Amino acid sequence: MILDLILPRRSKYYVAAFALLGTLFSLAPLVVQWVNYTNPIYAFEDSFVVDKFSIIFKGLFILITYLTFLLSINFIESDKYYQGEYYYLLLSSLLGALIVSSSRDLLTIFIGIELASTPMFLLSGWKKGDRKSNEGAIKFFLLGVLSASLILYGFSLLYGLTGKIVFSEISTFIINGALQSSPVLLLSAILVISGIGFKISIVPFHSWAPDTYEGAPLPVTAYLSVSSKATGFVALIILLTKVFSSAGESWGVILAIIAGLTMTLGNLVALQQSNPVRLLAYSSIAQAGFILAPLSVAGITGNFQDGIFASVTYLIIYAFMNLGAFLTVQLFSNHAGSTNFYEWGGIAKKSPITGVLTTIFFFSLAGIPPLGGWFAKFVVFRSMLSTGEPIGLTLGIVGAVNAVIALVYYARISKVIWMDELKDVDSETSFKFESPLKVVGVFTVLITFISGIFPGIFSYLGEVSSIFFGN
Amino acid sequence: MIVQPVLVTAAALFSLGIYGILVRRNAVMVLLSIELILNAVNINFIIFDSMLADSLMQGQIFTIFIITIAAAEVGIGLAIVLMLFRNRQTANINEFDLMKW
Amino acid sequence: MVKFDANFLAETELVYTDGGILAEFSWSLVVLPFVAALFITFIGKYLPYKGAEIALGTIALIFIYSVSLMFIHITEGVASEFFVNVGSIGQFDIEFGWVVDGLSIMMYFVVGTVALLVFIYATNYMEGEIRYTFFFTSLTLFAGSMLVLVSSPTLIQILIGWELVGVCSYLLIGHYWEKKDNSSAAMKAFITNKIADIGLMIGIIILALNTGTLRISEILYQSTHDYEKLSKVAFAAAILLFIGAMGKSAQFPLHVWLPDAMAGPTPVSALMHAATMVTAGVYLLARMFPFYKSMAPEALDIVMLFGVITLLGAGLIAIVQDDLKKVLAYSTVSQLGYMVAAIGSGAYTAALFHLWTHAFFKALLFLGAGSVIHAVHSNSMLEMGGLRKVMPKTFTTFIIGTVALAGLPPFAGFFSKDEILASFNHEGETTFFFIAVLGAFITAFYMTRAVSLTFLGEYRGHGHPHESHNMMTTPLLTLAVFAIASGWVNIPGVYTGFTDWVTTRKTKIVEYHPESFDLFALSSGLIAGLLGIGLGYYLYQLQGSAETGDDKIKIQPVWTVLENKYYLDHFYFRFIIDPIKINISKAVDKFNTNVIDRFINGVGQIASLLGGVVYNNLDQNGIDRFLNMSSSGTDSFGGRVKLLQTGRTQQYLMLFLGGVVTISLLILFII
Amino acid sequence: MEIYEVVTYFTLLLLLFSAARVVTTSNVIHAAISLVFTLALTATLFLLLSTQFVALVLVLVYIGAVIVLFLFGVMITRAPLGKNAELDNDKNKLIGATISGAIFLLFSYILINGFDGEIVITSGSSTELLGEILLSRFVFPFEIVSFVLLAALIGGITLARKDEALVDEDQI
Repeated sequence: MILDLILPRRSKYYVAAFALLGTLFSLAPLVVQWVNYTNPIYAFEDSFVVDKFSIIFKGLFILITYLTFLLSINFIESDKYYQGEYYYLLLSSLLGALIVSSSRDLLTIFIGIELASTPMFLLSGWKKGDRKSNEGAIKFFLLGVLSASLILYGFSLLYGLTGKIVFSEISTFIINGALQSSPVLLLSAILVISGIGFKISIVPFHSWAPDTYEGAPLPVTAYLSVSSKATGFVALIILLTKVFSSAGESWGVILAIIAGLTMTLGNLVALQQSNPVRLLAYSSIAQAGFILAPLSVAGITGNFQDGIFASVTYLIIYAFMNLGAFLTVQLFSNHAGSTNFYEWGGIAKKSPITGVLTTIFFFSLAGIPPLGGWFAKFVVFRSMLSTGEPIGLTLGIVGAVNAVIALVYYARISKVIWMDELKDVDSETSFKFESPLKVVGVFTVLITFISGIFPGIFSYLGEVSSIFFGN
Repeated sequence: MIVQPVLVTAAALFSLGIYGILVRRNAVMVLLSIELILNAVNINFIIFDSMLADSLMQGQIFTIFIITIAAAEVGIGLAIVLMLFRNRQTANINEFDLMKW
Repeated sequence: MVKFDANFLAETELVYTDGGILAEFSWSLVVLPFVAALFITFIGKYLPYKGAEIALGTIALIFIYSVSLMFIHITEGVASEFFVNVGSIGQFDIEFGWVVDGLSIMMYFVVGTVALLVFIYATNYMEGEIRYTFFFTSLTLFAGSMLVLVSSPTLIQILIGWELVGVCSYLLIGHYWEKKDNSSAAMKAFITNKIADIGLMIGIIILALNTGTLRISEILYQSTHDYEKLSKVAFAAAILLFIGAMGKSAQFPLHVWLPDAMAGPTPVSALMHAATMVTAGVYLLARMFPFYKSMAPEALDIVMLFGVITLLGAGLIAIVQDDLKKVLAYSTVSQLGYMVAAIGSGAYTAALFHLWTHAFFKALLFLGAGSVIHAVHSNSMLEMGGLRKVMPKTFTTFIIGTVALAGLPPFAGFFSKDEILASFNHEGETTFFFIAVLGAFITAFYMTRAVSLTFLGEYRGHGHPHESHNMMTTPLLTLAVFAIASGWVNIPGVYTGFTDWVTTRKTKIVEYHPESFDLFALSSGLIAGLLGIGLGYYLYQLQGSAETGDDKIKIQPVWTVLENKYYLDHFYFRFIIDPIKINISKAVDKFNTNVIDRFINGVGQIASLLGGVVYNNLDQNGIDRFLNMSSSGTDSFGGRVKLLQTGRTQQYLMLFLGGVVTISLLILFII
Repeated sequence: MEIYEVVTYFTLLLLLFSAARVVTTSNVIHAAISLVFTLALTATLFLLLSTQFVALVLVLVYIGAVIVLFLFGVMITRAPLGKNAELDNDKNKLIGATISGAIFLLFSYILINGFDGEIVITSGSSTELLGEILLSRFVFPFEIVSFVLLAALIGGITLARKDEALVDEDQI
């Protein structure tokens, strides 16, 4: 059972190929777990659990890390960075993410979050000579430590209130003691939301994201915006539903406001960006708002199953399409040597395949069918509107406006790469599209399409989230 | 004795730490302030542990973990500061504003 | 206004055949174009005709298939639907599928026919243009997306088709993307449509949530059986769906994208404005018609209002356009207004009938315009004239199209427009009836103007125009036949096959249908049309030649009007206080011959003036500026918001902690 | 228990005072030394609450290692020693004070209203029991923490290492 957690340790051998293999192999126990799955298995007095929810997310994390490795190979080799350390840190972060998805007590989840984020502080500064990278790292680090201490303070209040640290016991205690509206509980919920809000970069805890994304090495940025964010969301989902579920009405409203703000601010600022990485950073802030929205509505109505389903579906689809978007941005910026995408005019003609990929991923992010992002948006809108609550409806309208705003900048970038005039036509530099990157491209495109055309594969998630909330 | 005074002291420590990270210019000083915050959390956990007379001693265990992780964070923080300092000859965090907007 | 008529639906326990194997395999209609597009993309470039042959073959197959479907539909009557389950979210099954009934078969036929002819035309028209192969890929995809839309038995598939059509139109409008205008036009179309799409999406979700299904037939069944839950949200859902339809069918105020969309190649305009894309909105309203009729009759009133505004407003604008394609574009908007208004008035068949005839003659007019543009290498009518001599085939067919659009018997437009007028009259919508008649007058007027400027008089352009290639004229001639004959399938009292076709659905739609011609409507429509043509002919032809008799000054009235327009553009609209007065007095000064002359000229001036006012203030300036302003507004707001991002770590920390404090205060003391 | 309470309150006061010194003094070294005092007082407090092991860990890890690390960091970054007015960002002082004041008021309001328990002093050594629990019930997090430390170690060394080959050309 814990095999999948132990496997990444092999990376101590510091070999990229081995890391890749190790990551892939670690999928095997997951498959076995999935096939043999009957009931959730608990360990360490209910503080660690293997259920379908955690298996799905473990699969997602492992896949993302695998793809990030593929993205990294060329990057690491080309710059002669510390390969072994790099892979070790990424794997540690993966291990943290895996622990988060299974943990069911305060201590384990905290250590999981820390293990997931600590290596990222280091990795974001991995371009040692680059001052932007350094700067991104210090910002990320300071805010990260602050957020960790907020989470801790929140946990300490929870512990003080209930004397328990296992989620199920805490929530039973809260319900038995009728502590739902206790200010202490609410304060601890706020602190925890703020702390995790940093990881998922929601307004107003988002400010590190664009700077760090811009500074960090691109594969790390991709990992940050996908896996790290997903880890944060998993932690948030677990904590909100397992611990704070009874105080849902209070945090629901706040989260709804935050979600609306996050979408709007992310999109509006993204309109202004000329650096594709910063654009993606703001866009991923806006997307976080979309992921958060169903969760907040679920908090208000108490229909967690629906909300979690929508959030999780969006999260998974988002993970792959965003990874793909980073892939294409990496390709183009390597080629163009410029971080201003307005200077990328007509670059798609150099490599039409990459151009098509870019268009696919950005359109998918904008929510155009039959790409996956469309289905994700559909599910989210459905869950926002299904309640009939005024907040859900308002959020739906805000989301609708934002979907249109977002289209402007997503379409702009694909317009620029295809339709604007080709700069320095005679430059002979050939377009590099290494094969590991091709694997990433193919994989993410496939998922983007499949999830859009056969959204049925996500119906399992509905079942899963119901099981998740049932126990 | 009652718990409130200790809790309030912890909260004061927390706030002082926050004041520190907002006001201090030197990155190392900011790290010091963060230690204050973490210390406040530690006091909280221990005081709750005592208050509840927790037979599992979960508060104490939590504290031990926090201390461990805080040590790790300090190491990382100093490494990053060192790196920054090497590249820019300053540890003043307000001068780190290459990236904005 | 619209009375609720409980008997407009007749429950039928599928008295129709299920269409047999032909219907069962109709999915191929949808799948074929996508497969073909793949082939064109990957192997098209290596084929002798660069992929055009695959596109043509595919569309020909679709055409044949739709003809055979039409055939068995006419003989047996088909109404069936098929579903493929691809998964579920919550309690909803997500199903794709295909529906084969009168409405969809009619649409298959229209799309198949028009697309086939446009494709044939395009092979020649686009010859030697850049991205020839890619053009056919997107054109095939465009037709395919439209088929996805019209074949859809579930709302979710409609949504997918809807967005796909939008994406393809983006590709096609921006085809000559090297010009900045074109790519911005494409963006404009894309974004305007997206705004509407979101409305549609929310409407669909509301419907689905309150009916528990995404199947259209289920929703329609529930809406005619007075489901309590549905009736509460029916109005909102109906309006949201209509917002979606407004975007695609270019209804005021979301019509702004359509005239700009003229930037695309002409075959695209023809396809887009005749058979695909713009008909999608009308199709959606027709598909959901029982729902509107029984659940949200108030929404129908709104639909009708917008339709009428659109038909009049766009018609007026068409008068002052110098760009031949823009005249046609605004005319399309205006005709779509007719269709939407007809649906709004409850005249289901009439709307679809107009869609049907309009598809043929508008495609004809666009292709004709394309032929002209191809010959003179300019869009502007000022650089045309006298083309009847050099382009006889184009001229003849264009005239046929014009007359069909103006609504003279026995051409197609006459019957369909008459049916719309008749149903307005029947419903007692007197005001709207007269507006529609006025619209018919305007239609005839601007089309006559266009014909005069383009084909009559003397050639004013450069170069040497010549008749187009047979590959281009053959589709014109074929469409001309349709433009004449397509109206004959629904002549009150003689043959009403069309009504049977489109009302044959899973729940048969029974509605008012005139047994014989409504003489009042007929005569007013006809008179309006004749008057319009007469006035146009008088102003643009007779007067010019009568006064001078000189070839060079034959175009004098044209210049006069245009001069006035120029004047209006640059002067009047800045000092809009008394434009009408000055303009009329100027007109009087110029034409002080006799009273009738003065009167006629006055009417002409006022009409074009009004058109100019609407065009310059409402359409181009008002709405455009609003759109631009809102986008620049968001831009500047975004610009200000981004200043939060100062790059200073401590300010980030402050923001962070400030956020925590604010949230805590909010949650603990306010909520 | 009179003496006990007096001692505790006195510790708390001292704690507050030295913590305030940490963030207000204009001397880098003084700040670090004040932090040592703060931590030592915290350890005293823990001892008073009879959680000896935690107090021990605090003293060993923090005062023994972390503070040395800090001083090391101060030296290496050549932070201006001695009195230095430049240490604070004066523009931020007001906002900083407002925010931290607000947080303090908010927290203490909630804490005072939320908790009114008595401190229970469990007499006798609990260290043995603590170790037992740590290695049975909490063995999993215990293992995982080693990964965090290892990651910090590896990453820290990598980043802090001087590496000429990797230095960018464009830096001043």
